[in-house]
Amino acid sequence: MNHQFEICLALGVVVPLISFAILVFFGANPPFGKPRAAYLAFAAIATSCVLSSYVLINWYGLSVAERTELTENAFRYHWADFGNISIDVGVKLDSLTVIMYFMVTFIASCIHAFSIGYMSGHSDEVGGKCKYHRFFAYFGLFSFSMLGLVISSSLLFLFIFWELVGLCSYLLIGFYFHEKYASDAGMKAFITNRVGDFGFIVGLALVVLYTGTFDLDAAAASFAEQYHTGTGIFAESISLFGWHVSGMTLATLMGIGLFCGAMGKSAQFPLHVWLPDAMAGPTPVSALIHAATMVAAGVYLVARVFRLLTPDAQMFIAVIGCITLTITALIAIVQTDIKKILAYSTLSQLGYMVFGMGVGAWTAALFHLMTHAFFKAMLFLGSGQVIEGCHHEKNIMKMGGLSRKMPWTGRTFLVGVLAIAGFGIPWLHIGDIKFGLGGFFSKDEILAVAYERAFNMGGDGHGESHESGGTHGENEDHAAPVHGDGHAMANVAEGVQLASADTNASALLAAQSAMASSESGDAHHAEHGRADKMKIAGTLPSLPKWMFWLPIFIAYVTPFYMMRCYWLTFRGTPRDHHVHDHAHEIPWMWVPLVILAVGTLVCSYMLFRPMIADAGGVATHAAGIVAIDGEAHSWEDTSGQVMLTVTHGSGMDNPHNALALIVGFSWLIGMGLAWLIYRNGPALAGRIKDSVPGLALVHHALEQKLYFDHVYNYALVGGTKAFGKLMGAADGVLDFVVDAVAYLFRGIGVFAGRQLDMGVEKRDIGLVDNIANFLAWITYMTGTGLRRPQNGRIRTYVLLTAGAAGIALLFVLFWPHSSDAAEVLSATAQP
Amino acid sequence: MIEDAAFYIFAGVSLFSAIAVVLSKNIVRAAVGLLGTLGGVACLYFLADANLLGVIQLIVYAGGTLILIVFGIMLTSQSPWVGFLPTKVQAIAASIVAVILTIGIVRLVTLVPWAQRNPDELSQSLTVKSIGDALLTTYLVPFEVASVLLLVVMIGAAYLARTEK
Amino acid sequence: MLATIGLQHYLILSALIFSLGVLCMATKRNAIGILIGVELVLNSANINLVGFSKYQTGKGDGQIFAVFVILLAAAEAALAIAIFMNFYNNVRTIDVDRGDELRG
Amino acid sequence: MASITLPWVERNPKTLTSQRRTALTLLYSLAFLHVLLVIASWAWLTPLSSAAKDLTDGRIPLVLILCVGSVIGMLTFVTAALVVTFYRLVGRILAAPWVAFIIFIGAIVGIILLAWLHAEAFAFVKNMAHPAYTDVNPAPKIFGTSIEYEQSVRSIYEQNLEPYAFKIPFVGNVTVLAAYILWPLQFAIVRDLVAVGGIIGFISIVPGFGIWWERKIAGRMQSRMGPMRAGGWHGWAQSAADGIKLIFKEDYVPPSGDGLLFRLAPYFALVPAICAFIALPFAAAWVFRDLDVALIFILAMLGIEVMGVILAGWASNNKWSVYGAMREACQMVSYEIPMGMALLIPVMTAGSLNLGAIAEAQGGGFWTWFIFKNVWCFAAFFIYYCAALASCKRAPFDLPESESELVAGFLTEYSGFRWSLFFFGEYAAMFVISGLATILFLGGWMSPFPSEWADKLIDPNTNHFVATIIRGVVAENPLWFIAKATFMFFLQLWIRWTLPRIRIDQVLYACVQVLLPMMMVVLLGNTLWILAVDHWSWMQTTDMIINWILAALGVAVVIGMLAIASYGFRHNKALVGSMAADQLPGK
Repeated sequence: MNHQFEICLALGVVVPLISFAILVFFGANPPFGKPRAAYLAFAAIATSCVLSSYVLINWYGLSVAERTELTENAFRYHWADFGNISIDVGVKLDSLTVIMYFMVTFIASCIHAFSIGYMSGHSDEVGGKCKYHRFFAYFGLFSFSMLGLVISSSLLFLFIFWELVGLCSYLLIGFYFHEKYASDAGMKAFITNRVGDFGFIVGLALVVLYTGTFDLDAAAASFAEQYHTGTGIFAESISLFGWHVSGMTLATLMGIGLFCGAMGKSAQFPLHVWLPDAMAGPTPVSALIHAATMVAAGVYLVARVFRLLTPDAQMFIAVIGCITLTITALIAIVQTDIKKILAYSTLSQLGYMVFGMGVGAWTAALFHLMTHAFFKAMLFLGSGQVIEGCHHEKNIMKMGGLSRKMPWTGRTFLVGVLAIAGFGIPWLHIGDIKFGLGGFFSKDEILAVAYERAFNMGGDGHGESHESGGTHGENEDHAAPVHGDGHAMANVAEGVQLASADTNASALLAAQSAMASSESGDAHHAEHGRADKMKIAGTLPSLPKWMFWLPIFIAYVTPFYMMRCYWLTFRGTPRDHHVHDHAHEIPWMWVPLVILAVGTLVCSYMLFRPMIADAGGVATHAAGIVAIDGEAHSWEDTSGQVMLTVTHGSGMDNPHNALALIVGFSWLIGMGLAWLIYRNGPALAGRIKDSVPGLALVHHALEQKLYFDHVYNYALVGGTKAFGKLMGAADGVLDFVVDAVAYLFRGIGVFAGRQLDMGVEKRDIGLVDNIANFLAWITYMTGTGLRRPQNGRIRTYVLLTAGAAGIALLFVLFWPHSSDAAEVLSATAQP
Repeated sequence: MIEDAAFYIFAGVSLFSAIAVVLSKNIVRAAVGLLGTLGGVACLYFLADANLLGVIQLIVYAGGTLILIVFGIMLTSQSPWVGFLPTKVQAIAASIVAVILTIGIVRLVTLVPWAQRNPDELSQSLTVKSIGDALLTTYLVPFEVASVLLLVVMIGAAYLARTEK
Repeated sequence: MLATIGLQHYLILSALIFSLGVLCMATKRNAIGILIGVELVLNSANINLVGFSKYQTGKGDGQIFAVFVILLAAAEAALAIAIFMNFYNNVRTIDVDRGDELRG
Repeated sequence: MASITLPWVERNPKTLTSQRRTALTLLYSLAFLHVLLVIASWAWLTPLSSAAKDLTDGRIPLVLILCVGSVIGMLTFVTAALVVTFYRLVGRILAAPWVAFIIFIGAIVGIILLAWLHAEAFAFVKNMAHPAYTDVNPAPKIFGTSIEYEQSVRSIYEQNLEPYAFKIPFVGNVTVLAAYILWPLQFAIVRDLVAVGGIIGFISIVPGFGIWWERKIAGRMQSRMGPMRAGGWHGWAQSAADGIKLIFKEDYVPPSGDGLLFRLAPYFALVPAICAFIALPFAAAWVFRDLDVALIFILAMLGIEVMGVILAGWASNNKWSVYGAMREACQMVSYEIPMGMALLIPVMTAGSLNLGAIAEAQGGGFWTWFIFKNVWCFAAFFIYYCAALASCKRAPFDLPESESELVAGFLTEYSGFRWSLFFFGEYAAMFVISGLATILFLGGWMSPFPSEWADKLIDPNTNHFVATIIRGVVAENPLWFIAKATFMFFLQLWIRWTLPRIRIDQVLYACVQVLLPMMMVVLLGNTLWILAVDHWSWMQTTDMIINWILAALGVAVVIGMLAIASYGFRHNKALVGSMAADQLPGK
């Protein structure tokens, strides 16, 4: 087997590691030193990028069948056995890997190039630590771990790289570790991620426990088998202290556990608090790690383990995504720090992706991941340019009118804003080329799926396809030509193992053939009617309505706050002349921006679209154009019915016309509103806030980030402290009672003794006094005796423990029935 | 026969040293007693065909840990021969507990008819190779975990023992 | 009674050393003395492991576990000594009875 | 040179003469008694000894004691009587100026004889050992291997071994006598005791010789003569004289110290060093116990040795002693790590933990020695040697006893016999680390020539003795091991008098920040190198080329050293600061 792709990908992973190793040990001194260290790092990642381009081009030069074959025979090396579990080192080679890999290397290359300029202003020496080379060394390590994460075929290695990525994030957030806020932010990110990783480990442990393998494909196959036989993890119900969670199996918990990891890394709702603080790192770090690649790793993870998610787990994911995208977008409206705005918008977009994963829009979510990576990296680099140009001024209230000073930055930023706002015109197209930018397609596709799930579930077409399952053999013959497609998909996201395990396979295949025959679809224009055939509706729980309307609402909010950010920064009149006068565009730093802008445009125009669709396995290349949103997810409910999620035709029918009507012009409305309000600076907004009753309150709440940090601080930190205090107090009370009893009786005794002594002849003292004293002594000794065992001395505790154990042992052994104990023991004593 | 005698000799050395550990008032002497116990037990390991374990006991325990302990004693002692003695009550209580424990465990051990291997097989000793193989196959996870633990301990100990700034 | 050496001999020796270790832990006021007692106890456990390994399983597992015990004991001693250093730096003595600030 | 004077002879000739006369009478009468015993027993036992075919025959010990024992006793007494009679002559002989020449010639002859004896005995033991050599669990052992001793001796007895079958007139069959003499060795405990005796004897020789040698080297390096008086030739008896002096010195125990530990400490320093010899092979099967963990065992023993030093320092209750002890503790604990890691390199290269296997993997000529194997092994050798120097507290790492700062470190309060025990331990440990270096890196007991040459040189018709000697010289011999180890020992002395002592912080820096990282790189490098050589054929070529380059380097260094030495030897009068002897009056 020719493993040229695997070798290229693995080489691309190793090269940044080598650059890291060189830089971290020798980077500070000649021959590397200040500029050359960066060149080395850039050369390394550029090498990876070239390799990945080679793989990308050649991969898509192959036919689907060839790709399938390559995926199945991808490189695996048997590394070790842990008991019964064998660990393979291998490369997961499929379309998703190839595209994701290319995306990471491409964006990382641009950001490396940008960083050369960005970091050149940084002094070499801060506190005796040379920082310049350290930055690029960490970048190398990050690239290594991120790429390793992407190509890992085994969950174990995925987890290892996952943690390495987290480590890099920590190191880079805390890059200015001499500043307290930066090191605090790094710590916060790290700890928050640990919370998520705890869930990840639980999920991982469940996977290994019940499937006995770390390998993604093998685990999915085993999982499908367990599902069909209703054994293993599906036979385990969740119970907590005897309380059973009805209707949920352990499989759901496993899915949620795995998703917890993604929650940490992709900063989803309860754990989202670290990402805005992570902006303490240098801006290229924010661009690379906290916008484009690392935070997307969570979504990538969900995509990878999609086959292990039950409908309940998916619903959980969708809810979390929905909450995240809503609250963070709202918070973004009121932020004044340019990087914070972008951070919250990132959170919101990540929420969209996770939401998409949750509702089953597998392809759309990944498509959104790709487009978002490009424009968000570009936006961050633009903000970095602004910050650097304005001498580390981050407050957009002090900016304005910068587009004259830094024209390229302004232009590319605008492209980014348009892309994230979902700029595009529904229904307008020239031939197959539609008019719109990245977010327009990707976000709307997620919404389209949500729409299907919210309104159109119910299964017309379900019966038909299920019946077709009856004529199994016939259908299989018929479906044979497209089987390859299905297979490619199976290896990436969904289980053919699962589908082909029973007659439902034919249903799936029917769906695929239907899709395969569908040509030229697009998000908002297509022939009607086809979609009906594609709808292999199932009985997935339909989505609550609010989970459709909230993202729609946020689709209006997003353009608003992005426009606000753009206008206050680049347009209008300068509000702080000091900042404005000194602002300048650093030469050549805009080149990566332009490259990324071009990338945004290109990927908006569907370059990645077919590729991801292919990763989903439901695209065809016969016509050269692909437009079907084929979520590659099939699931089956407990009754064994097909629960293939909606595989709708992306707005080819009426509902999607409606959707286009609902959100198609959200960018225009949102941005227009923002323009109206912020046209002349923030003053009008302030007035509106003051004049509308209640708005100030909301504003304040949003400014305080909806009090998440406060709540965490109060509940977790304070709670722990309070618990400690409570324990201390309880201890004090006990001690007090014991002491008080002792002293009370002693006092009584002494007092009594004295009273009796008074005026009594000496000979009485012996008797009376002694009695009294004896009483007092007894009580005193009782008190101190009670006190003594808890004297905090380790030796006493040792003594008590050992003594108790010994006495227990004697009791067991010398009791009349000790022979029974001996029998039991001798039974266990056999080898 | 000689092996039996050797067992009693080594066991006696270990026990005698252990008693010396308990009875000595001077902590350095206790450490020397521990050295005796470790050496005696290592010899027992050799006797029980556990050569590698015996050597590890000597190199890690006697050669490393014990020296660390003596080092710790030297760094933390204020005047040379001050021993902190327990009160008589404590000593008596501890002795009683120890006697109880001893009686209990010895009784337990003698009560159980321990299954033993065929005496012919007893002389088959394990080579270092087989233990090494087992460590890298069956016990790979504990092995790796142990290495991680050692790393953590190394960092932790260095952090704890560093001089305060 | 004690004709040929068997498993019981190892176990009894182990029991004796264990008790002595506990006694050492309970009577030494010097923190390092307590550590020495712990080492004795761990050694007694190792004797058991080796005894069982030789007389029952015949495989290397007992020895391997004993290796891990030794390793952990070394790690524990290193940490303990580091803690005692800190203790000494704070309290200026190594007498554990003096470290009773948290006493109830 | 002044002749040796024995003061107690000169002081009071009269009494001494009478004493001598008494002694002579006693000795001669004893010798005469033994002569009678010999004659009587020989007459009685000759028929009996030829009858005793069975080695378990109870009469054999009788023969041994009566016949062999009385001959030995007679010779001893006669020799003693002759010495007493001609004591002046003996003294003169010892002190004569030409004694150096005789000793020199004698040493050469002696070494050759010794080589022959060793080779003979070595071959003998190894042949016997052969069938059991690979046995997993051998029975009672001599020199570490299972030997069917009775059978071997019986085979000698039954004259199955042709070369041993020759007779001496009036004495009888030599092999029978040999069998009688070797009779006690059939008992395992006797063999062990003999081996232990041999080890202890060797350990007593090492410091005796080493201290004298060290002082001579020190003298030469400082352009003086070193000890010249005790004994005759170049003060050869200096160590013995020192030993006698030390035994008679006051045994001082500091009253404020911990007396018990003070008395105990020297043994903690000495006994582990002796124990290390248990597992140190002098040649294949020439080891007391052939442990599979010998390497780690020796390392462990070297580690425990520190305990003695620490206790000595602590028990002395002396500031300088405690400083010395603490230095030793941290130095030893640190240097054990790079040392142990360096020892892994040859283990990895040979693929075996067995010292014998490691040494025999280097039998193809000096270029197959592991020091020349590849760059990593080359580096590992030097790292090992540095770390070993430090763990042996030899200069330049002799911080624990640095006399210029700490009086004498942990030795400050010691005197007399206890003091000398520390030196016994130290010199024994020095030999152990030299031996370990020899086995692991310098081919052990293999000669610098490929061992196949021996087979080519010996054709089947070669005389047995000649063949044995050839094999001993060309292939393998314990003497090769001793020679190499002695050279490494010499290097330590050389380094001590060449390099200045470094500071304690430099010592620790050198370990933790230099040797340890270097060693880690070497370890990784060697691993990858071995892997690469296994997998790629072009790496094998590279490996070979590097091997040859390193071997050539080694040869060049040795030749260079010899050239410099010979230059110095020839021109020593022209060199700056020539020998003090040349400046003596009368020259």
